[in-house]
Amino acid sequence: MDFDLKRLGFTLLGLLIVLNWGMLMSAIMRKVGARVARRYGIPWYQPWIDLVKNYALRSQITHGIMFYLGPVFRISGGVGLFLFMPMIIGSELWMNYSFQGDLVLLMYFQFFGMLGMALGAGEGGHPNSAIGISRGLSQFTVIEVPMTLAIISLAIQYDTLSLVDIVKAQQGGFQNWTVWTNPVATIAGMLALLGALSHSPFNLVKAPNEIPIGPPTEYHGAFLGVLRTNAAILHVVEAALFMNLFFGGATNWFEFILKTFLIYFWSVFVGVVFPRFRIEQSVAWFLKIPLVFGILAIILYM
Amino acid sequence: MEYVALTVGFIVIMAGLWAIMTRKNIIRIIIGFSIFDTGLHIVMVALAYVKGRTAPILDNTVALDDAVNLIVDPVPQALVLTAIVIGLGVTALMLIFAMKLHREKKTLDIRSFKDLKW
Amino acid sequence: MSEEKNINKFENPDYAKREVTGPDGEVFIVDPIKDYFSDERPQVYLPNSIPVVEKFLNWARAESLWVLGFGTGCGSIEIPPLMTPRFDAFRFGVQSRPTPRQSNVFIISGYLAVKTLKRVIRSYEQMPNPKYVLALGSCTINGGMYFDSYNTINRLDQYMPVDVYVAGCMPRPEALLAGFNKLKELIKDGKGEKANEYAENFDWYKANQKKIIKDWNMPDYNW
Amino acid sequence: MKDLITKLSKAFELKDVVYQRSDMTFATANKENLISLITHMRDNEGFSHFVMLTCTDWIEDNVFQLTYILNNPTDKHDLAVRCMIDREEATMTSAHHLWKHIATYQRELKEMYGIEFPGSPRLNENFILEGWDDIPPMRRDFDTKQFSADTFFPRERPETNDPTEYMKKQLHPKDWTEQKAK
Amino acid sequence: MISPIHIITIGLGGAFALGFVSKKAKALTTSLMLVAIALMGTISGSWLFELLSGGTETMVYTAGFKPPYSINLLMGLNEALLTTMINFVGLLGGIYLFGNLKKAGSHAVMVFLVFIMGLNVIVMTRDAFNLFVFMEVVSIATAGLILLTETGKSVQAGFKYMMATGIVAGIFLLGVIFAYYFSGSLNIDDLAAANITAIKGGAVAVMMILVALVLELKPFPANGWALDVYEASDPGVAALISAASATAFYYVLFKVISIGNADWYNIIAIAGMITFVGSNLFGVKQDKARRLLGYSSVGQLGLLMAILGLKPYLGDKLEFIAITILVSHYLAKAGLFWLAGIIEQENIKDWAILRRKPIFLVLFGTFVFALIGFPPFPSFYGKWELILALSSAGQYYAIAFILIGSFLEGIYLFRWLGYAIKLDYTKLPEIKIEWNKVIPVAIFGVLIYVIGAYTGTQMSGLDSLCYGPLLMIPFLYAIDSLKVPIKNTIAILGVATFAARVLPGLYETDMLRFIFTFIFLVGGILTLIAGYAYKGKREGFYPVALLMFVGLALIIRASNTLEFFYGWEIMTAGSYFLIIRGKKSMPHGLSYMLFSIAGAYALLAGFGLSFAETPSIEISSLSAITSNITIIFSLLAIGFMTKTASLGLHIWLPGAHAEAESDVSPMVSAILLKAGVFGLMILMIAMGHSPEATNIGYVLGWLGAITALVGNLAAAFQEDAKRLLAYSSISQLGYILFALAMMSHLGWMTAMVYSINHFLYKAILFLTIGAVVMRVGTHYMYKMGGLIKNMPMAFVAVMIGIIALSGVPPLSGFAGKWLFYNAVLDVQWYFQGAIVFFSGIIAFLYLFKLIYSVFLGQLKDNLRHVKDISIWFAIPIYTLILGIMIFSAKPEWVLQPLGDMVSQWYPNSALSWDGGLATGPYGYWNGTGVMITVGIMFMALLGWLLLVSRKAVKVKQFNIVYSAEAPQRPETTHVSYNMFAGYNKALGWLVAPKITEFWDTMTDWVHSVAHYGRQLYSGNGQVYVTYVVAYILAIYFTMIF
Repeated sequence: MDFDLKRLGFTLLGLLIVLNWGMLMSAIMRKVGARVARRYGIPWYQPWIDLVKNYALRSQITHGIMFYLGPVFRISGGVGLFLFMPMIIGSELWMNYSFQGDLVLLMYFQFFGMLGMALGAGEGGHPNSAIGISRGLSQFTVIEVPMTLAIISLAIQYDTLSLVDIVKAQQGGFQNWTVWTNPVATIAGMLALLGALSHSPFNLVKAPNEIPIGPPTEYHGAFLGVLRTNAAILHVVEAALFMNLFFGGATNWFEFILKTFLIYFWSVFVGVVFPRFRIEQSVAWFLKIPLVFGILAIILYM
Repeated sequence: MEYVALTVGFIVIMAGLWAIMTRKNIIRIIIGFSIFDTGLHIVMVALAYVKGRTAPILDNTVALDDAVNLIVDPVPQALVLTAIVIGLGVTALMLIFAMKLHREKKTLDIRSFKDLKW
Repeated sequence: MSEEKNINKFENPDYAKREVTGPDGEVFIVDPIKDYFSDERPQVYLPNSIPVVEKFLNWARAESLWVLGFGTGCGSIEIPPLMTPRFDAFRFGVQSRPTPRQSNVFIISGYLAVKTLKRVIRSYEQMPNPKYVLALGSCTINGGMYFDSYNTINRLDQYMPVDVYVAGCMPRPEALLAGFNKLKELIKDGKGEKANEYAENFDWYKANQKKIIKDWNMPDYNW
Repeated sequence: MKDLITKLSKAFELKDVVYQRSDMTFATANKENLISLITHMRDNEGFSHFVMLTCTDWIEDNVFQLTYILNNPTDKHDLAVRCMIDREEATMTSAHHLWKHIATYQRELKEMYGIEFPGSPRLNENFILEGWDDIPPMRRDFDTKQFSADTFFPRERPETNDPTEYMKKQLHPKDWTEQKAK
Repeated sequence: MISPIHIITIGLGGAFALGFVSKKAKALTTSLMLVAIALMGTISGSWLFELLSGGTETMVYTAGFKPPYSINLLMGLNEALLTTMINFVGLLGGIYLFGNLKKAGSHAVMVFLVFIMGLNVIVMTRDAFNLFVFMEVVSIATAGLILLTETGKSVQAGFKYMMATGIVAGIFLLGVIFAYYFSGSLNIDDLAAANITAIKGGAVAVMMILVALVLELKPFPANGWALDVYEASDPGVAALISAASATAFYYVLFKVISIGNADWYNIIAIAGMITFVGSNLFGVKQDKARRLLGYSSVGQLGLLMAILGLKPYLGDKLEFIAITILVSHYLAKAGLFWLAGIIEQENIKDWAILRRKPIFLVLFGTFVFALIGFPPFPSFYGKWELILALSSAGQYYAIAFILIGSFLEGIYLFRWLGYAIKLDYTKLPEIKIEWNKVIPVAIFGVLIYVIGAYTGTQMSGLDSLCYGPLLMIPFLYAIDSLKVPIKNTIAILGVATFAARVLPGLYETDMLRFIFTFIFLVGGILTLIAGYAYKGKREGFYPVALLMFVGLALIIRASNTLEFFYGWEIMTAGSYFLIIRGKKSMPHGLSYMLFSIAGAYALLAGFGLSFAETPSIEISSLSAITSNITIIFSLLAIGFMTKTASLGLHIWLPGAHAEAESDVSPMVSAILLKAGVFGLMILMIAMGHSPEATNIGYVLGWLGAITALVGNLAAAFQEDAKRLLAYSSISQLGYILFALAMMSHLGWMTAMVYSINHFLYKAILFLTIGAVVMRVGTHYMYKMGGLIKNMPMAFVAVMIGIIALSGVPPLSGFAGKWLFYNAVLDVQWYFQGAIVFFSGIIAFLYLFKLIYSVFLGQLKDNLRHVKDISIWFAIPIYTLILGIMIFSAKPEWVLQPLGDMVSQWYPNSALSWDGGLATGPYGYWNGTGVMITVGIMFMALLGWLLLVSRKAVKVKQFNIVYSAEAPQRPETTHVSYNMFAGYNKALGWLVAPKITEFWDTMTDWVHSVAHYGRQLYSGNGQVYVTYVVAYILAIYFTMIF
């Protein structure tokens, strides 16, 4: 029990770090975007202000019980992903609860949040929410194909599905990172990441000018605050997943922050260059180039 | 010579069959059947014929104790009688059918009775 | 011909009471206005009782102004430049949101036809408390050049509380930025309580609104 | 074109023919002949395109002038047919069966001038105004300023200035006083 | 004993005597005739009794001399049986025709009596010429009887009949006379002994005799005249011709064939098979009821002929097979013709009239199933023995022909049955009930069951349990007029009693059977509970539902392939009736039945082949097979895969499941499909270890993967909620097939977990959606919406169901996914695995659509007042949810025993347990831990959100931001129709209904062939004669070469 409390404490601390890093990261990304456009951009603390503002709104409405449960599912998905993800390699306590499940659990836990969000947004009764979700789900199905193939390739390579073991196998110098030992799978995975983080050209879920921000159309105030909290956590955790899979994990928080930032930056970088796809284009794209890399990754290691 | 009757019988059978299969008038078809039957009867009798023997009628010309060797085989002849009777019955019945068919469509052309098909 | 029938101009047929047969044969009346819309009145939400907290929250509200992207009149053309490098309203925590649920600031950008007013009221009421109105241009102040038009309102503050007026026809983006800063000051001073004012004087505002919007066809308060 | 007008004048009793431009002709028909005239123009004279229908309120003569503008795309010629109808009993035969989009013009005229077009589709539905219950706003006997004053809580207007003068006074007070003195 | 000669004396004497009775006393005449037939029947019956109880057969010499000098009659067991049958059907047929005969007068009565007497003689006589005479007598009498109802058509048919039989008789006579010429005797036994085929001309004589007899049995294509007779004559007469004449003539061929040599068996077998296939093929296109029966009769005779021709391969089984099939045909066909006479409807679509008197429908169904050869009817056993014997003899072509012919027969018979069950009958007239017509049908209907049961007792290897539970069915029919609650209670008690008898102890002895019994029986009880929600009587539901459950239970309990097949067919029959009960189920019921029959025949062939390999029908002996494994394994797998609806064989499923009633859908989806899974497992346990099976397994794996993908993709594009779930079932069964095909420890664990899970969540989903459909009255999701407000119970159930189905942790579906990954990596099926995984994600599309379109979004006007789902549905649903929750919280409770069980066949390689922590070869997973972690986290976050948004105002459905407008109507604000349009654009081509098109094309071909083929029967009597002659010539030339 004593041990458990300690672990819980460290996990919550890690969550706090990840949350704040996530917010800072999104601010930096926006700042970068602004500087590219020769603007001054938002203050670096803007995400926190927005979060406080959202929680501080006085009046709120609810459409029903699922309207509550939706954001809770969503943030549970993000936090759960964090809980089952090893953060810092070499530290037993920063491994969170990754001893309870392997990579398969992580992959399926992503759906937990999605499903909840879909239900909550559905309860709102707004047509745009449903359209956004249908787009999101459609795109998600195909994102997962190259992702799965990459993970299978890694599982063959390292002969395990345990994320901890995969990371441990990459220790001892950057030449051991998967990105060098299995570049094809890395390409497939990193292309899938573009979709998973839904930046342009794959941002058709929220598609601000088409279906005003899609699923969260009806969300506001504290509900929106919860969703934004989740977004901050989720982006870091997703990046951390890819870091663990392909870039040798992190042995300290500095390495963690640097690597997650660069991985996240990759999707932002692509996003500022390309315009948005339509849904059928996006689906077809994922089933072309990333799929080929995914298949190649398996064939090479079969 | 002994095969003349047989040959004739088969020719008659064939003639009957030809009539049955090619004539379109129902009465002619029935006549074809009669001819066919007749041919059959001829064949039957012809088969029973043994050269040099006489009809299987036990009268003065045939000695009773040697009859087995003097007369031809009597069984087919008996059969022929039966067959003739049956043939008669069949022909009669067919004629009745022909009559009823004519009553129905005022024609005896076999091709016009095709209500039942497929 | 059904077209010949004299339709009541003020009633939306889709919101008229209708008789409906349920799947089990039960016949009942559906009154859309009552059944499909909440009929609760707006509430007054008191500020946080601890002054320091409220001050902090007001600061956060002031620094995070989310603008509803709803252009009501010609002034809406002045809003997009705000986000360009030249004016860069992001510096001040100003962002645009596509849905009233997530917005705090409503920019009434110019003249308001009666018809538009109806939509504006609906959107305004859908915004969460606290909410602020920034009225743009002389049309919202006294009708401007449309003062004698039969379908353009003269004074916005008769229909909804206005926090800041930005005068001009049209005011340039700089003026708008000044308006934002003025609004920030107001909020930080704890004077951004116009949403509560609206709730307190709800009947007066409603009477004014209903005076000119003849085909009301919506609940008294749009949540 | 003149030949055509001459020919039509007899049959349809056209008056006040004005050859406005080389490709545009105005003429006035009476209410009874108008529909048969434009039907004839459409079917026989090649005026296959209906440009617009509009109305003018001649309150002094107590009439509404309806103007039907037709276009002949082959000859590139417009014909505008005027028709005077009584203001008090503002009713006109509907022409929506000739061109579908006439119904929309007629809805507009009904809303803005109160002219009836019996049989025109969706005539009584809202067109632009929502919930208008006063006299139609485009009629000249409708006092829009008074209406605005009664309805829209007008703000008391401060005294107005000529902008040129005012700016001169503000920017160059000396010059302005000199000028004023003159 | 009374000498059999008296049958003739009574017949002839009676006919003469009737002439003396006053012509006016028509009723008396007819009654006397019936008395005479009854007397004849008594004599033959007493002989049958005598011979069965050990008496000796007797030979009657008519003139006192021995042959060849006189005619002799034999009364042996066969003769006694057949004459009894003939006299019996004669008596009942006479009763049936009482009215017609009375009207027609004493001549007709005499003809009738002579007809029956003639048939008796034909059976008994051992003299070839006597045979000829009585064949002519019967022929003339038949022609006379055809005239009993004198219509234009019957006269034409009669004349064609006369023409054809005239030629045939002539040929026969010619043959007889030549045979006599060569052998010197007319006695059949003497002829056989004389071996005249050895003589050059003798062979022709034999040819003529046999070909004439074959022609009397109406071989295809020289049988147009027979079809006309069946169609045009009075149904009572047609019944006699089909039942009595055919029986007699078949026996004639049976006894005369001994004069031919061995070649003749082949010729007759081939002629029979061609007839069987050909006439059943042409029957497919037929829509006139009696002509259709004619096709069927001719087909059945062909089958019998083929059986006779296959005598050299059948050995001592011949008589059993021939008699069972003959008896089935005799009873069923007479019954069907009589029914046709009672209801007087020519078009088979008008047979819906049967529903005016449901007992007729029951009889009709009985006869149809008996004809096809379903248990417990005699023909089932006949076909079983036939296939077994044939495959032992290596006659694979014969098996193929017979099964194809049977299948073709199934097409039209079940289409017909479907019409009768489903089409509208309200516009049809009332049925005129004449008791003298009903009683014979009823007697035959009962007899067919009695004889079937009796035949069953004669079979070795059939446990008495196999027909014991079937007694429940008639009992339930008897109480069919009671209200639902009573019958439902009885049905549940019945299943529960059976479960209580079977389940205890099974867990320890046989885990696999325990699991499936549990799914079948406990699932059955749960779905039956939902039946309480129905009001009224629900006629006909309970017997068929129980029939299916009995069948399922029998499959589980089967220790040999006969029992298994028996249960399989019972289950098929029951489920067919269950499925066809749905409102628009007629075509789906038919396609289900046809795929089932085809699958069953594949099984039959497979079992037959396996029997040939190891002369044993024990299921355990399947593993002893060493050769032909590929073909046997494939046949059996295909048979089972029709039930699991694998891709290509799936097209029956969506319609059948979607249109079925609310509580039937879960029965057929969650429960019935598992029968196929069970079959596959049995098969793989027995035969899966051979290398050939492993190769097939590889193919099956790909098939399963593609099935999963296509099923899920198709489900995403459905608008009908139940159809969506049906496609989902297809894909889930695809997973199971995939997992089974891996044939490894982890693969089978996965399959078992999927089976259990699929049972749980698909039952939940189908029950809930079914209950919702009952409330809202539509299947279409876009007509629902926002029901969460009215139906919170249903919503929670569906939500848990979809979370479990999608495999999202922490619910039990994840157990399957986790095992699946490890299994895939273990057997290195990476690409197949990726496809399955992809399809698993596609599941989210349709699951979201399901829950969103039905429960979220906008509530419609007309659904504002609907109530929550019936409590009777909620009870089983929540029981199942409890099951899911337990499984999720403590997966090791289920998985560990499963692992032990699977280790019997596939040793555990790497999966180990440490409390709740499972460690596989690749990964690890702690179900309980995850559940607790997620639970605590979820509750904490929910608490936080509730705290910060405690003041939220509850608003109504139109209080949404709508671009500053307000929604106008719920219908226009609800996004549901064609929800995944973009996805459809991108990937819709994958689910273009190619397979449905393929089967449609096949169907079209069959119909086109039937359409053009049957134009052979031009209707011209002369053409028919030409066919007869051509047939003779063809056989003749075959003989020469």
